[in-house]
Amino acid sequence: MSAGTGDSVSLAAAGPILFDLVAVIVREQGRLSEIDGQTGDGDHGVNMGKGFRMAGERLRAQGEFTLPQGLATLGDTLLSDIGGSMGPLYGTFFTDMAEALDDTDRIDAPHFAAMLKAGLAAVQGLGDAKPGDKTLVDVLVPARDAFDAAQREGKSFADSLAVMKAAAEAGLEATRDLVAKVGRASRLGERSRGTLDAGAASCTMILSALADGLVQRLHA
Amino acid sequence: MSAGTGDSVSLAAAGPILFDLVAVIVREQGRLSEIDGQTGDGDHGVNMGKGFRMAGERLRAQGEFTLPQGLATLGDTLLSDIGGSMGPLYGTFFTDMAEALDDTDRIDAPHFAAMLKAGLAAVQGLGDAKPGDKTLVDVLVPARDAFDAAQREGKSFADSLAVMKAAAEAGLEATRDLVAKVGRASRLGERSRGTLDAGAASCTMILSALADGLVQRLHA
Amino acid sequence: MNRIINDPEQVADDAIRGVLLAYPDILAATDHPRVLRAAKRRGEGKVGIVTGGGSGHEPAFLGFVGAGLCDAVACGEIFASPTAKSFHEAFKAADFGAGVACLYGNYAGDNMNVKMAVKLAAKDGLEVRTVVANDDVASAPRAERDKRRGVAGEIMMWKAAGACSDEGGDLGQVIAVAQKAIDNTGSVGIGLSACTIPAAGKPNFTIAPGMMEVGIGHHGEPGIAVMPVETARGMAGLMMDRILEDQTFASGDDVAVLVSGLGATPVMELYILYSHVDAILRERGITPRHRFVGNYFTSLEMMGASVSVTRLDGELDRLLAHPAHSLGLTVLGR
Amino acid sequence: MNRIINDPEQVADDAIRGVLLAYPDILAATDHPRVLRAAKRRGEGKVGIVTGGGSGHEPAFLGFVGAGLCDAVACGEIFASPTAKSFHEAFKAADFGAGVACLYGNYAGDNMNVKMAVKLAAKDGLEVRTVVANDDVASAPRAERDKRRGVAGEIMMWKAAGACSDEGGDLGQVIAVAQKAIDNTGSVGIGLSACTIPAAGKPNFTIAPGMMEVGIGHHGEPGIAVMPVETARGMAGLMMDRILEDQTFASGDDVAVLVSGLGATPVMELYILYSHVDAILRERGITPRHRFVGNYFTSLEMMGASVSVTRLDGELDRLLAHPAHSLGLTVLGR
Ligand SMILES: Nc1ncnc2c1ncn2[C@@H]1O[C@H](COP(=O)(O)OP(=O)(O)O)[C@@H](O)[C@H]1O
Ligand SMILES: Nc1ncnc2c1ncn2[C@@H]1O[C@H](COP(=O)(O)OP(=O)(O)O)[C@@H](O)[C@H]1O
Ligand SMILES: [Mg+2]
Ligand SMILES: [Mg+2]
Ligand SMILES: [Mg+2]
Ligand SMILES: [Mg+2]
Repeated sequence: MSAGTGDSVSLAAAGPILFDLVAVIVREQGRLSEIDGQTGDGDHGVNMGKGFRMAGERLRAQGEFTLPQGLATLGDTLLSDIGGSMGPLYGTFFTDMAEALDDTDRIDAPHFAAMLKAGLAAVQGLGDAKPGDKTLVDVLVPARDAFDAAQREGKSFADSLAVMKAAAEAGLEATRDLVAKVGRASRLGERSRGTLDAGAASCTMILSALADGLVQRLHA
Repeated sequence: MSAGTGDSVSLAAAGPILFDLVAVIVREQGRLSEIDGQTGDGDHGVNMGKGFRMAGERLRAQGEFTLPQGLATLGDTLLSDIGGSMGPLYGTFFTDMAEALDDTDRIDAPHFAAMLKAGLAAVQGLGDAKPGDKTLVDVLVPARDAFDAAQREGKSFADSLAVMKAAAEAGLEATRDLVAKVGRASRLGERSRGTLDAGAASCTMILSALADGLVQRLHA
Repeated sequence: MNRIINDPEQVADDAIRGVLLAYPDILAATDHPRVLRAAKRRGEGKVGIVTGGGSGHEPAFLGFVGAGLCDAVACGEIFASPTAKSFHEAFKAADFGAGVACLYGNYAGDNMNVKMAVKLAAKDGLEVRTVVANDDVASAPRAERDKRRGVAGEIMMWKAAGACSDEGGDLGQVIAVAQKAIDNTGSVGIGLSACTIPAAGKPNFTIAPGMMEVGIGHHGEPGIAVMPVETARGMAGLMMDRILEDQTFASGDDVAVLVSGLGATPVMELYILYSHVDAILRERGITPRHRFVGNYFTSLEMMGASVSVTRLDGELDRLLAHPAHSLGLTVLGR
Repeated sequence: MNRIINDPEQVADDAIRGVLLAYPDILAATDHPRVLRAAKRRGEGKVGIVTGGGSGHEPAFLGFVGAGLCDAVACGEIFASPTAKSFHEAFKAADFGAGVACLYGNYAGDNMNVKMAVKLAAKDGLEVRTVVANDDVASAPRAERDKRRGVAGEIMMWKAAGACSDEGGDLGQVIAVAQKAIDNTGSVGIGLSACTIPAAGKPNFTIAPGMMEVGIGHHGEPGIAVMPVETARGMAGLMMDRILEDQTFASGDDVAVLVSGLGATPVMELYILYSHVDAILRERGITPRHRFVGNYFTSLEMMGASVSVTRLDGELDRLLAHPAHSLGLTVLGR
């Protein structure tokens, strides 16, 4: 069977998408810290960059890996090497996304939906953030909702991914008007309004890279 | 016998001179700290003012006291209540001056000479400062030398005291050109040149007040 | 930056290397570079006590590992939670077959990493129960106690729990004692100057000269009031008002008091502060039976101090008096 | 001034009041307000150990009064020698009938006040012998050893002498041991920021940001070089070069090492510094057998650290391992 069938991608072929995730976070690390610096302690890029770079090295050493194997390595690296909030939040996010792909060797739209749902549940289960708290949940929730809606409307996997990407970006943009309720930025109260949320920004980059990687491979 | 005979003063009548010593130090305390601040740690006036004020209170409580009793109280107060260098140096200075008047109840020129000699010996015995080290020794040595010379030249007690006073003032003025060799000011090396020495200044005040007090009483 | 460091990114690791070289009789390395255990391993069947938190609070957290105190510690970057993996490894290092009590402070990162680590340990079949310290009465109103930060009062919790474990208490008893210790402890800090994380190179908050921040957190978290610097007496009054009004302390109570410098405050000033804390307590008929005054829980080179007061019952009193030996605290026993 | 004080003139007295309230099990008052003694009086026939010096160096000096250490201490104003009377009263408080060893640091004021106090004690028939610490190798060339200041190496002297007295040594033996300890000790400090005496209200020396002063004294006395801040490794190298070149340390030597913060330096940075000191010693075949890393001898809120190294013989090694308990130092024994 080929890598992409138009409505699914083999997990083996999707493994290298992990390098795209690493690349975008490492490349945008400065911008992420800058965003965090406006309301938090300015280290989001440093934390993410360090973790993703380490995961990249481990993945390169691994050589061959499927999408869930890669996500598990990334999650495990974040849990093992990144403290603070981001290590456990993104760590459990990626770990649980990997587990959602346990019973398959191809990823199709229902699997993607399940994966996204698992990741969001992990983040909320651990961090208790609700939509509107100005966190990465404000990207994940609209992204999931948009993907599910697109599916219900009968859109293709690729089109649903495009809709999700747009929703993630809109979700990120919407964090600008929110007042932070959790995390370090919450100390600022009203003063946290007017800037993007750093975790929401990194989450948007991750979802976009994931969507782009899958779309590319759907027709490969 | 009257208080002053022209060439001696009764020690009982000379007791109140102690209040003159206290008064001048307390009055000039700001200036002493200012001088110390130019090369040292700027606390000479504070140290001296505190000690002399406390001694003044003890003397007032004592009521009647002779010159050596008063000097002993002053010396004892400095030893008991003033730490650093000034407590022991001036403490032993006054204590040993008092002891030099042990065998008399009047002070004449030879007794004064003996008293000055004992005070100087105490300071040098404890602090090891030599003339030229930029300390109160640079006032005491010329003062003693001038008094002794005046006596050898047959000058009266009163005139010898006047000569001593002038020599003390000249000695103080001469500390301006010296480089400090002991005490805190010695850290500055060459930079200590050009300012008076604080201990020399307080010592000049003390010797002058003592001389003035005795001269007043010599013909009382 | 006038600091004694090499690579600013390596400060936490470099410090751990140094403390292991300096105190091999008290602390030992584990396979995980950010996890230390007590050098003298305790016997089988003892409940393991674990703590952990960001670096920069020395002697906390690693300074409270030792006889009668914690068995293992997870160390994070400066002012950042240790990883879930570190906590997990610390649990393993403190596993003597009777379960592990993880006693840490209420910060978002620590909560999440501990939660993940407890899950990981459960997969190995290791039972870990937690108590999260929330003694900083200035960090949230009493009605929102679960939002309060854990500060120097954690030391009371470690001390009591460590002693209970030493006495042979089981996991349930150790957890109950730790919870009781922290529930009966109130703390308040006053900040007098900011501090600088070496990797950042500049302070990420400020306290103006002549001003003080009452209720400041251990990482410079905003307090409840910024006001002109008070006398030591005035500071003690402000802090004790907050602590004493938060719980109903009554005349006749026995308490333990801990006055900790935040890093740069001269120890003699902590003694001055203590004299007023002591007076305020005694005026109200409260007796300080255990007194700790020194640098116990710092925030790098921040100036200021914190006061923690623990109301004692007979059990806490006995446990606090139990012998202990670590870098940060030695109790010889009565 | 962002400090925890009341009347700036009363800081020393206020601190003493506080420490007595906080640690009545370790320190006791005497009839003289500036003299403290160990709370547990030692038996008759023991040589008394006395020290003293200016305040602002806490835990020095009063923090080294206790079991196995000093018996009494005379406390001066901040950075100023105690009075002759204070030293005299401390001698009396430490008189158990076997004479008194007064072990202090080489500063003009202390020398003079001790000298006067020894005279006063002699009048009472109390024999007092003295050892003056001059371990600061940066404060004068070796040929002018008698001009060198006493710094944190004094702690080695107190520890050894206190143990010798505990073991039943007579006055001659205690003095000999104290002298041997200090003769075999070299110290160097590095200053990274100045400090402010409360009564003065502003620092009376300065260290520019980005600069460090190598060889600085405990009151900011000028060092031997002002240079850009080095790494921790570099600082250790500069300090150890000075210490090791001053006395001939040889491969195979055993030493005791004390790294003390000057007040405001985070303790984690002292651990980093120690790791390099340890490495430098071991490279030369020298073994650090006793290691003390913490805030032992401070200068108010000065930033920086000092390193002291003592070459050991069997006797010093045994005496340093002897149990001791005080605010500043507790040794449990081997
Ligand atoms: N409880 C939480 N749930 C979800 N996301 C959170 C939570 N707390 C914080 N975040 C996210 O973490 C981001 C900050 O991450 P980072 O700067 O790396 O960690 P820290 O806040 O510890 O410095 C925030 O922008 C926010 O999106
Ligand atoms: N060894 C000494 N012998 C004589 N006088 C000394 C000696 N050392 C210091 N002094 C005097 O002490 C004065 C400074 O006194 P003061 O400022 O009160 O003490 P400190 O130097 O401890 O601050 C100097 O100006 C000097 O005259
Ligand atoms: Mg952070
Ligand atoms: Mg951040
Ligand atoms: Mg002075
Ligand atoms: Mg002076």
